[in-house]
Amino acid sequence: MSDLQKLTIGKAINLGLRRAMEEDPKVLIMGEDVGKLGGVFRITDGLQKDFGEQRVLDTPLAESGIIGTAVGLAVRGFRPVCEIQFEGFIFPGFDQISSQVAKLHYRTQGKIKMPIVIRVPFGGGIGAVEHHSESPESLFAHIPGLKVVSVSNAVDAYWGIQQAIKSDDPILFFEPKKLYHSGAMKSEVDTEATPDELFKSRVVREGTTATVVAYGPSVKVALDAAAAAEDEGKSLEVIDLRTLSPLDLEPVFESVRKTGRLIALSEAPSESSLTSEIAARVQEECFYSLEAPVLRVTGFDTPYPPAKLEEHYLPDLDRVLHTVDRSLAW
Amino acid sequence: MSDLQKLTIGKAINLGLRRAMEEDPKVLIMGEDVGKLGGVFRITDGLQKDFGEQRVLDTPLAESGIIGTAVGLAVRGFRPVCEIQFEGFIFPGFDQISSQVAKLHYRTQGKIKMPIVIRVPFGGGIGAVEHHSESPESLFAHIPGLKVVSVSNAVDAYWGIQQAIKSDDPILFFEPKKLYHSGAMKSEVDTEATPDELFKSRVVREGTTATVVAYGPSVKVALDAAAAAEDEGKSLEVIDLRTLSPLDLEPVFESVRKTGRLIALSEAPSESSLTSEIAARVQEECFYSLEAPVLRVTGFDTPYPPAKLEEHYLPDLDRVLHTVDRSLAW
Amino acid sequence: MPSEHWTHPEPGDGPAAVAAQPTPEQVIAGLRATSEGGAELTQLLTPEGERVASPQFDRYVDDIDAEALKGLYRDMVLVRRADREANAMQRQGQLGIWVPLLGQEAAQIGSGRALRKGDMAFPSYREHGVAYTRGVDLKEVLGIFRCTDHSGWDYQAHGFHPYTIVIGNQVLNAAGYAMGQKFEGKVGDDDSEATICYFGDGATSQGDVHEGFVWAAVYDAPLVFFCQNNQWAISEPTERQSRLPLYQRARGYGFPGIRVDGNDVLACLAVSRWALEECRHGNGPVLIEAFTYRMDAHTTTDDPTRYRLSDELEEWKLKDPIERVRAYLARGGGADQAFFDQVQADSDAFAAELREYCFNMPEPPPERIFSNVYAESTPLLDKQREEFLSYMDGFVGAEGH
Amino acid sequence: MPSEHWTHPEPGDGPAAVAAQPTPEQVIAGLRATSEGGAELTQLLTPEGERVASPQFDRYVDDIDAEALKGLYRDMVLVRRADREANAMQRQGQLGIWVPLLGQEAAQIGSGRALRKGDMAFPSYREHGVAYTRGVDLKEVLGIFRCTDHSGWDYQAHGFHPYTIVIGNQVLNAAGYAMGQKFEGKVGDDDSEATICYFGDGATSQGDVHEGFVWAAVYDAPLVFFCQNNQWAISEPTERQSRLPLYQRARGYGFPGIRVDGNDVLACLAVSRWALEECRHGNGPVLIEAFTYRMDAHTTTDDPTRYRLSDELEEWKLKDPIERVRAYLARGGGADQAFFDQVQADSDAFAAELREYCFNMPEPPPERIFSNVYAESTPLLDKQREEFLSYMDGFVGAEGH
Ligand SMILES: Cc1ncc(C[n+]2csc(CCOP(=O)(O)OP(=O)(O)O)c2C)c(N)n1
Ligand SMILES: Cc1ncc(C[n+]2csc(CCOP(=O)(O)OP(=O)(O)O)c2C)c(N)n1
Ligand SMILES: [Mg+2]
Ligand SMILES: [Mg+2]
Repeated sequence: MSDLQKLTIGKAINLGLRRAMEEDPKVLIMGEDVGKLGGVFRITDGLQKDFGEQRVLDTPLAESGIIGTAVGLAVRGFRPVCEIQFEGFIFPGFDQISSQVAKLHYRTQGKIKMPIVIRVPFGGGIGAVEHHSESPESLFAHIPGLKVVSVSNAVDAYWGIQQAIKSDDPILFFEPKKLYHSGAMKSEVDTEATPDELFKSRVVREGTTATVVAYGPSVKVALDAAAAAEDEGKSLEVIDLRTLSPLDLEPVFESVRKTGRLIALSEAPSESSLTSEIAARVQEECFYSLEAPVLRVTGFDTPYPPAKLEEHYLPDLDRVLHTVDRSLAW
Repeated sequence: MSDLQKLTIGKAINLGLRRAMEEDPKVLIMGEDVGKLGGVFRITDGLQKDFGEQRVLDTPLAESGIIGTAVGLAVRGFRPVCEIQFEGFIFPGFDQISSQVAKLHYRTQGKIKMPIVIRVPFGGGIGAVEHHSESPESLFAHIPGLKVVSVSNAVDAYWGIQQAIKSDDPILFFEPKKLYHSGAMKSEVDTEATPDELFKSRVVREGTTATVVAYGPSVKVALDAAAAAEDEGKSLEVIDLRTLSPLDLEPVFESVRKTGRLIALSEAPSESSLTSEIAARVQEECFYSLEAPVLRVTGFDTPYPPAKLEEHYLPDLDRVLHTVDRSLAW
Repeated sequence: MPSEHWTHPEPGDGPAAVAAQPTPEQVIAGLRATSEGGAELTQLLTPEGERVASPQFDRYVDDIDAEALKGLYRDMVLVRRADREANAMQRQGQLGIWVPLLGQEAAQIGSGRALRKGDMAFPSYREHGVAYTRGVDLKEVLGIFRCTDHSGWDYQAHGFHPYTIVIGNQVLNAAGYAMGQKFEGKVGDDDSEATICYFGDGATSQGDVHEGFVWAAVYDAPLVFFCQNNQWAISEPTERQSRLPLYQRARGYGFPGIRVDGNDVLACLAVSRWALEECRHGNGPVLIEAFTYRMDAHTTTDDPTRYRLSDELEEWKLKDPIERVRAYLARGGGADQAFFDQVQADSDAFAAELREYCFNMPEPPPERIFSNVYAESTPLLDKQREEFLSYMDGFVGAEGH
Repeated sequence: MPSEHWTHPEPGDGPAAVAAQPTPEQVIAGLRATSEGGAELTQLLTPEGERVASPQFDRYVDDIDAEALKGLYRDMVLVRRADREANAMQRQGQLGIWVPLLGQEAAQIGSGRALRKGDMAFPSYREHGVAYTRGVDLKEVLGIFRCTDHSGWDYQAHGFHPYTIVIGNQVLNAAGYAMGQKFEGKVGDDDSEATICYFGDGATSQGDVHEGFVWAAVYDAPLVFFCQNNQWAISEPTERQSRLPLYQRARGYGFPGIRVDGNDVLACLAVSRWALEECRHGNGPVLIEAFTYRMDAHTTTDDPTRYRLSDELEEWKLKDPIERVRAYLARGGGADQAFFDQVQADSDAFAAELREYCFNMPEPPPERIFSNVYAESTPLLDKQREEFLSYMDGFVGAEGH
C-alpha cells in the first residue's frame, strides 16, 4: 500500500518529526522558538499544539543548555531532537557535543546510549546576515562518536529524520535551509514505502565522463550541472553522499573506477574538510583508476562573505563544469 | 653574536614568553593557574612574580571567558596569550574562537586586529585520564580566519611563541605536552639567532625512498622511524610541517616529486583532518609523481581510549615503518 | 535595595510546601508586567508625561533643561523615523533584513547619551539608536542589512564596537575591553573611562553573559551591563528565561542591579549616568535592566501574530517613549508646535537621506571575498583569489554556461 | 533568609564612593573564612563535637540516633581510608593519578546518605565518597585512575552517573535528567524522585553551571545543586571566581541557596534531606554550598605548597569532619573504644581489599579501543579494527622493529 504526498523538504521533515513523535512518546523536541512559533523556518509547525509543552520545549536561549539538558534527558531514556536555529549558533553547544554527546557511549562501554538528534539548518544562498549561511559539518565529521548526515530531497528528509531519531547513536542532521520551502524541490513522498538505509550513499544520476559527489544543497547544483553538461555531450555521474560520517564511499569508488574522474562538491571551506577526506580516501582506493586527481569545488577558505557576494562564494553549476573541464584536461 | 642555552621545549616556551613580555608591555598572559602555580605544566613559571598580576592573570575557571575577554583586550590594544590547560578543555571556548577571534578582522575589513595567541598543550602519551590527550588541531585548521601552528622542538618553541605573539593574526599554538620536559628533546637555542619564518615547513631529514610529513609530537616519531629505516636500507625524508594553517606544502610537493611516496603522520583521528587535507593537496599537485597513494598513519577514529591502551592508539615508529612498506609495495 | 518579589519559606520550615513557589501571578507581575514593571521601576517621567521626583536620581539629570530634553526628543524621533524607513526599505527589497528598534528609543538614546567620548559601547544588533548617539552615520549601519558588508563604521573613532550577532558573545568581549581600561589606569576619578554593553532578555540565559558577570565582578571592571528587556526573545517571553526580574540576577554576583523604565528617556539617562559614574570610580560593574517592549517584529522575517496578543501591544502603546516627552514639553511650555514641526521635518529629511543613500549603495567588488581574512594573507588565499579572478575574466563578454 | 554580607550604597546615594566595594576583609570573611564560614553557616555539630540545636533542621535528622551516627562515622572513616590507600597506590605507580577527597568526607557522606534509591547523583570527579553511599564498589572507581577504563560502574543500578571531567558539563546533564523525572510525573509527593549534582567552587564560573541554574529554575526541575566549596580550584582561591559567598548565587535565579558546614556530616545530611524534599515536592531547584576544605593536593600531580600556606591547612585540621563525630560519640557514650577499633579494623580491611584488587587489575584488551564508539559500528571502524588486529598478529612471536 502506498500513500503519496507531494512535499517540500521542510514539510517532509515536519511530517517525519510528527510521525516519530506519534510512534514513540519518548521523542522530545527542544530548541529556541520551536513551540508556538514552530521554529524560525516553521519546521516544527503545529507540533507543540498537538503534543504539548512537555514534548515540544521552547527552551531558554543557550545552545550548550539545549544540548546539555538533552544529554541528561537521553540518560533518562528520552530521545531528544534538538533544533539549532542556524548552523552559526551551534558553537556554544560544541563542548557538550564533543565532550558528552560524542563520548558518553564510549566512556561507559555502551551502558549509556545517546539517541540524540541535532537538527542543523545549514548552508548559504538565502541572502542572510553573518552566521546564517555557514557549513560547519566537517567539524563534526572529524569527531569520533558522532554520526553526521545531510539530506538533499524530500524523500530522504521524511525518512531520514525518522531513521535518525530511531538510531541509538547521536546524529547531527544537516538540513539544506535554502531548499526548505522550494516548490521546485517538492517531490512525491510515499509514506508507506520502505526507505533506503540511512548510512548509505546513492547514485542519483548515472554517467560515464566524470563523477561528481555532493551532499545537502549541493546535490541540486551537481544535478543541474549534469543536465547542462549533457547538452555539451558530457555524461556526469552524480552521487548524493547522504551520510557524512560514517562516509559510505563504496559507490564513489565504484563510480570512479568507471569514470576515472572525481569532483567533490561542497559549500564549506576546503581546508581539512569532508572534501579533503573524500579526496584522500579515493586517491588511496582508486589509485590506478584515476585519470586525473580528485578535484574539489568548495566555498573559499574565507569566512562567509556578505551575502551580496555569496553567489560568487558558493559553488555553482558553472564552477562545477569548469572543474569537470579541468579534470578532463588533465 | 650568539647566546646558547640548552633548553627543553617547556623551558624554551617559558623563556620565549618572558622575552615577549619584556619587549612589549601590551603582552598579557591569561588562563587557569598560570599565575602563582605557573600553570599545571609550569610553562608560565615565574612570570607572575616578575610581571605582576595585571600581566599574568589567574582567571576564573571558564574557557569561553578566557577567550572572550581576550578578544575585548585585543580590541583595546593588548596582545593576550591565553593558556588552555589541556586541549580537551578548549571546547567551551570554541564559540568565541570561531565566531569572534576568527572573524572580527574580516567583519571589520581589517579595522580590528586580533593578535591573540591561544596556547594549547596537546597530544597523548602521558598516561592521563580522559580529555587530557587529544589532538583537535584539525578543527581549527578548518576555520578560516585562524592560523594554526605546532612546534616539535625547543628552537621552534622559543622563537615560534614570540613570532606568534608578534603576529597580528590570531594563532592557535599547539604544544607537544608529552615532550615539554623531555631531557632527550633538549636542544641548543641561540637566543640571538635569526629564526626561521613561522609559516614555513621544513625538511628535517633528507631521504630518497619515501617522505614522511609530521608535526608536533609526531615529528620525533617520524625521525625515530627514519633512523630505524636507515638500518633496513631505506632512506626516509622527514618534513616538519610546523604551520598547520596556512599549510606550507611546497617542501612536501618538492619532496614527493623526488621520492614518489608520502606518509602523513598525526595522532589525530583521520576523518576530515589535516592528514586528509595533505593527501588531497598532494594527490592534486603531484599526480604524476606519486608512485603510490598518499598513506596516512593516524590515531584511530575513536575517542581517545583509556591510557592503558594509548600505546596502541598512538602512531609509533612501527606503524610508520609498516606504512612505508605498504607504500613501497604498491 | 529592593526587597524580594516573592519569598521562599525558611529552609526547614515545616513540610515542603507548594506555596514555596512563586505563583504565576507573582512571576508575571515581576517579569512581564503590562503594568508599570513592578514597584521597583525607576521612573522620572510617567507615560502621561508627568515628571516624578527622585531623591536618588534627580541630581543625575539636573543639567537637563528644556533645551536638552528637546535634544533627547529629537534624537528619539530621528532614530524612530530612520528605523521605520529602513523597515520600509526592507519591504521594498532594498535591504535583506531589518532589525527594528521600535519602542526601544528611550532605552537606547538615554543610555547612549550618558556616554562620553572615551567610553566604549558594545552593541548587539538592535542598537541603531545607540549607534546614532555615538556619532555613527546610520548609513554606515545599513551595509550589514543590505548585506554589502559585515560592519562598516570606525569602531575606534566612535567608541562603538561592531554589532555582534551570536547572542551573548559581546558581553565577554566588553568585559575584556573594560578590564583593559582598568589595566591602563583609566579608572578611578571623574575623568575616567567606562564601557557599556547591550544585550537582550533572552541573552541572559547564555553562558557567556554569566561569565561576563563573573569576570567583570572579579576584575572590578568599569562595565555597565545594559539589558534591554523588551519582553521577548523572538517568540519566547521572558518567563522562558527566568523566574525573577532580570535586574535581580546581579544579586548573586555582588554588584548592583537596577530596573529602569526603559521607555523613559530621562530615567534611562539618569540611571546610566549613575552606573557609568560608579564604574569610572572603580565601583563597577553595574547591571541595568531597561524594562521596555519590542513594538515591532523581532526582525522583518518574523511574524509576531503567531505568538503574542495584540492586547499587549496596545497596552504598551500607552507607554510610548516619545509621546511622554512630547506631552511633558508641550505642557510645560518647553516646546511649541514649531519645534515639533521642525523635528518632524528634520526626521523626514534624515530618512530621505538614508533612503537615497541606500538605493544608491554600490555593490561590493567580488574580490572583497578574499580581503582581510588575515592581517597577513596566506598563499592559499592568494591562489584562490587569483584563480577566482581569472575564472571571472573568462566570463567577460561571454554569456556563461 | 539571610541578609547581605555587605551592601552597596543606594543607587544615586551621593557621589560614587569607593566604599561601595566590599573590603578585602569582607570578601575574605564571606568567601574563605578560616573561621566558621560566616554567620550563615548551618551547623549541627561543632568542630569540638558539640551538638547545636537547629529549630529548622533538627527535624530532618531526628531519626539519627547513636547507631545511625555511628554508621555515618564508619562511612567517613572507610572512604577516608580508601582515599589514602588510593593516594598511596598512585605514589607506588599503581594508579596514573588520584583525585583525593580528604577533608570532604562529611559533605559527601552527608549528602549521599540523604539520597534514596530512585534518586540520581551526577558527580564531578572527586565524589568517591558519594559513590560509596550509592553502593558503587570503589574498586569500580579505580579503573578511571589506573587508566584501564573511562568509567566502570552501572550508573543505572546505582543511581550514580559517570564522572564528568570537563568542568561544569554535568550540571546541565543533571538538569536534563531532573527535567526527565518531572516529565515522567515522578515529582509531587513524598515518594517522588530527585537528582543531585556535584560541582566545585571553581566550576561556578562556567557558563554551563549558569545555564544549568537557568534551565532547572525555568522547568522547576527536582535538582539539588551541591557545590563543594573546598576553597580552591587547583591553585586559585575562591576570590578568583566570585565576590560573594557562592550560595548567594542562587538569589539571582529565584531559588533558595544555603551554606552548610561541609565538615559537619549531620548538617550536610539534614540540609540535603531538606533540599531533596523540596525537590520531590516540586519546589526545586535548590543550591547547597558545602563549606569545606581540600586537605590534600588537587590531584597527585599537584603541589599545593606552591600556592597556599600551611597555616590554612593547620586551621582546617581543627575542623576535621571525622574527629568531631568521634568526639561527640565518645563523649555522649554512643560509642566505646571497641567500636572505634572495629571501624579502624574494618577500614584497614576495606583498604587492603582495594589494594589487592588494584594490584591485580587486568589490562584491557587492545581491541577495546574500537568497542562501543557507537551503538551501531561503522565500516571504517570495523576496517581499522581488523587492520589493527592483523597488524598486531604480525608481532606475535616477532620482536618488533
Ligand atoms: C547563539 C545564538 N543563538 C541563537 C541566535 C538566533 N537569535 C537571534 S536574536 C534571538 C533572540 C534574542 O532575544 P533577546 O536576547 O531578548 O534580544 P532581542 O532580539 O529581543 O533584542 C535569537 C534566538 C543567535 N543570534 N545566537
Ligand atoms: C573545562 C575544563 N577546564 C579546565 C579543567 C582542568 N581542571 C580540572 S579540575 C580544575 C579545578 C576545579 O576546581 P573546583 O571546581 O573548585 O573543583 P575541585 O577540583 O576543587 O573539586 C581544573 C581547572 C577541566 N577539567 N575542565
Ligand atoms: Mg528581547
Ligand atoms: Mg574547589
